[in-house]
Amino acid sequence: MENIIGSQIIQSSDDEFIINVGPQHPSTHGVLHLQLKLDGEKIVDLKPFLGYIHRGIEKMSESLNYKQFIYLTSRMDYLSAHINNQACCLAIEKAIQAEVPERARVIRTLMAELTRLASHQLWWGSTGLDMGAVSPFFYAFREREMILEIFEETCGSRLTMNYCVPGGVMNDIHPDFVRKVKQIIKQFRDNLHEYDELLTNNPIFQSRTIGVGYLSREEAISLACTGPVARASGISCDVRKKEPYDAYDRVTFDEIITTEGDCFARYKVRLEEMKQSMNIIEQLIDNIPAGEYRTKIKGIIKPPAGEYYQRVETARGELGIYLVSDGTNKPYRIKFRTPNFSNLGALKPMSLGGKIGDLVAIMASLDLIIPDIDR
Amino acid sequence: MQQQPEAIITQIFPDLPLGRWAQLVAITVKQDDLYTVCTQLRQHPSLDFDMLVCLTAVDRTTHLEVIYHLRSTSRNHDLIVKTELNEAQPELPSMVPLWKSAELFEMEIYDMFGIVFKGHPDLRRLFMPEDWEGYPLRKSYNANEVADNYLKSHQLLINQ
Amino acid sequence: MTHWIGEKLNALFSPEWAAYVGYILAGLAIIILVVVMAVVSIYLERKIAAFMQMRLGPMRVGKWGTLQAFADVFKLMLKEPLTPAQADKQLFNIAPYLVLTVSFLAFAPIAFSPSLQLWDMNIGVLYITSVSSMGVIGILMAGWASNNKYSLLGAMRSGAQIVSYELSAGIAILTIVMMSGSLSVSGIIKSQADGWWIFKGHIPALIAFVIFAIASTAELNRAPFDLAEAEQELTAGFHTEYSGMQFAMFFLAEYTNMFIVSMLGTTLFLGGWMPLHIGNWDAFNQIMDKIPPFLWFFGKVFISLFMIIWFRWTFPRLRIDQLLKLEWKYLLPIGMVNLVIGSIITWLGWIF
Amino acid sequence: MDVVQKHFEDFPGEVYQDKSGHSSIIITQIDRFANWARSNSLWPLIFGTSCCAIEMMSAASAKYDWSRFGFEVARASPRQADLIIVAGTITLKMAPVLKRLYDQMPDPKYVIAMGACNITGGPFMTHSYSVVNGIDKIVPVDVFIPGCPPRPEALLHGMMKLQEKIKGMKAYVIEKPKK
Repeated sequence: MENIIGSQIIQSSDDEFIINVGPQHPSTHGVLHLQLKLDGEKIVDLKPFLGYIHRGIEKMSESLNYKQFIYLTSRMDYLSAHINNQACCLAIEKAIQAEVPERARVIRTLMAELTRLASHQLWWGSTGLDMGAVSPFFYAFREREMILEIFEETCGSRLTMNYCVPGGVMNDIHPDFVRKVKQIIKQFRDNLHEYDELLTNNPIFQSRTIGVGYLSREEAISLACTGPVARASGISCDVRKKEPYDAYDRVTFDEIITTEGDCFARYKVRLEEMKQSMNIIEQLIDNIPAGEYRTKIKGIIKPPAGEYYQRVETARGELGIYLVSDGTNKPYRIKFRTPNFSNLGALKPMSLGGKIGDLVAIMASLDLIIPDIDR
Repeated sequence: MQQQPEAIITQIFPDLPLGRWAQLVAITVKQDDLYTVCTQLRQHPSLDFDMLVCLTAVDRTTHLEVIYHLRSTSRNHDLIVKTELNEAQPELPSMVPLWKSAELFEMEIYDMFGIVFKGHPDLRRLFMPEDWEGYPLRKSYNANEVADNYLKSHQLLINQ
Repeated sequence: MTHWIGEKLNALFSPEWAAYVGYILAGLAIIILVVVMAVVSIYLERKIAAFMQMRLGPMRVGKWGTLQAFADVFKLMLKEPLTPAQADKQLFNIAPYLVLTVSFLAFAPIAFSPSLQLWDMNIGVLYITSVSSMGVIGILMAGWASNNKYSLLGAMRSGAQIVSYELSAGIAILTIVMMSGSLSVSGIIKSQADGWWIFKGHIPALIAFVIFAIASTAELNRAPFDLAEAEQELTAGFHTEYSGMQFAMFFLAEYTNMFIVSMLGTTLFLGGWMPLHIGNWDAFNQIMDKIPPFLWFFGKVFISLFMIIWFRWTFPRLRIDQLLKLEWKYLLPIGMVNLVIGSIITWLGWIF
Repeated sequence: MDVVQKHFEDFPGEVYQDKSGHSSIIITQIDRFANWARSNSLWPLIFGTSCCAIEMMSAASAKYDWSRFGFEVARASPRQADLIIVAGTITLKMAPVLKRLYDQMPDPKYVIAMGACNITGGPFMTHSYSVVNGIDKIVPVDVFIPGCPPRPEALLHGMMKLQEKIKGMKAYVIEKPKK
């Protein structure tokens, strides 16, 4: 039992100090294990050790049929569970050329934007928690619980909703779904000023995040960062704009791009994205087209042999699905290109030279979900 | 919308077979001149593929197929570079000098398929424990009741 | 009340025996007072934190969750005391007791009410500051002895923090001692008979009060300066390896230090047990005198306690270099300038 | 003296009993007091690996608020925690870490297996090569909470069941050290 945790010790000269920001650590929000080589408080070297939550979803999908493996993806990035399922359903619909009714497209987009809102709220709460301010965590959960109530009413479960089905959505929306969503959006817009008062305008928070963890545009591109992390460094990579899927071509919203590229820029980008998501929801909520919510896909899905690629914008970046099928009812090979996996690569260049306090601030601004990295 | 870089590719690489991989333009490159093609794709002004979006491998039982998905943020087009490797001794040059994101991708492919990337700064098993034998994503790998004898062999069971 | 006990003792024992028994009784009274106040403040902190975060806090244990603190303390007593294998056994076990005894010592000169003061020494304030600065040794000992990298980092951080904030706290205390002219606690309180120092000393006293508030919260390792046991960065800082009763000692010491700091602040700035007198409104002053002095004292203490708890649940945490920069580049110079202004004002006699 | 026995009828789980099964008035009163203190201040260890950790956070948030029962102080170091809520899948690489954390915790310690992944491996039970099918193979579990992820109310119900179990236990168990 001696080499249990990442026993490969980096060769350290005498005055360097190696500590494990271990698998069980409050600030990693999951089981990310970083081995830091410290010189006093300054970080000299950082080595990630992954795999503590690697469940082999890609190998499992090869022995499950097309209707079953979709719901494993909501256990990958559980904060944008619906968006992952939506991506899989889109890929399968592209493979078998199924026609999805308009009503299903709009409902899926609405649910995707609500998931993004809930995920950004939880990120905002845990950023405050990592910086030591405990109270914002509870204010973030106040709105998030309302959104989860809506999910529970329509899809039956709060977090891993399994609401998407190839060909549309599992069942129609709850009768007072529209009323509740409007009520939440109005209430959240009133409370949004609290978010600014609690953290954004807080001088200690600003001094901890402005200028900390700078990621230049070229470095972000070469590290293949996507999502708010990349948009804070000036790359325009929003899949909803580049390749609009479902009902995104019908709504107008702007992609928030800033060029500072430090922790505070990533914070501001996500706050603005919350406002944009609310715009999208408001544009769609009033004109949900009537009609079927799902086209019946009978029997076993057997897409023709070949390769299919679908990419989608989750709350943390671009999720790409590479589906290789050999004509049977089980996928031959599935590859999930997850946003957190490449965003994790950006952690090292940003935190070298910084202090442990900065490492915590950078990890909070990267908003990593570890099961999304390990799959 | 994404433009398709077919015209420029055929003009720069006339001899490479051009194909389609999931509606994306794909070129198939042999194993040994992969690195030269990639550096050209990276540095050529009119191509400028500056982002390696994803690195995938598919075990086609007869051979291993490795797929590089490249994207140019300035030109806004995508390209797939495909290579075939025989299963005996899968070797590939590491793309870390061209794209930094290759580091994590290649560690994962090494861990899952056993493809060794020469010149990689820190090639180790990323997801599986250090002392794990076998490469899980190979078709020949049998995934059942592997977990129980791992626990038994590492004295982790409660009654041991 | 103390005189009544004095006669009973003299009647029972010979004079010097009576003195010994008197001291033991006084010591016991202080310990009971501290334990009761610690339990009350644990309950207070959890309830205040809960109401600040829109939730209820402990409700199920006593009538309104009142017995929650007792349950915590007794559970900690019944835990298995662990000592890590390669830890430095002696240092590891002494550290919590050192931190606790140091914080108990500082209770001697504090005047709860005109008659209730343990030992009215004439260098009261100097005694308190010097005793409370020994707490650092206990923390460093705990950090070093538990042979754990996180606790060593936490101890180094808290050592740097407490030592540097002693300075500006001492300077803030100095300005008031200079204005009141005497070091003894009862002397300072008497000098505030016609008005509390925070009003009488106008600008320099106010600046000194702000510096004292910041510096003392930093000295307690609490609120925006709680880098020593920063949960998010180094699991639980210097008391990572402590469990059961030893961890309860650190917990108790932290709350006792909170009391000492708030009592010191009340004695120096808010006039100890002096009632609030406003100029010549005699009727108002008479009513104020009706409230017994120790109620005045504990009222002020609990107000400053509420302030310290309020800091903790609203501010994010500073980084170690910002923390030290704040002390050495801002608090110290302002404190020095304030000292000079205070001395000129007292020399010219412009105090109310 | 069935003060202790009467309490167990409604509790389904097995409860530790000393051989003779009866205890005198004083011992049972001390037991009751010790168990009252232990059950009302269970400090959970921060140990969330995947989706169940989010539902644990919701249980800690203002709406479900487990601080009403006294679980509020979530400690980061195993030395000060006396309850470990295993929230999320435990894989092979994580199993030794969980076992070491469990050993580092001082007695009396309790384990709650939250979520289907910890009871039987949940959605990853078959076809997965790196998931421990049920953590009761590694650490002794007190309360199992099914669900994927279980609702915050289910977690609170599980914790209340654990409190009942603690109230039924014998406070001072002198175990002969295992050879």
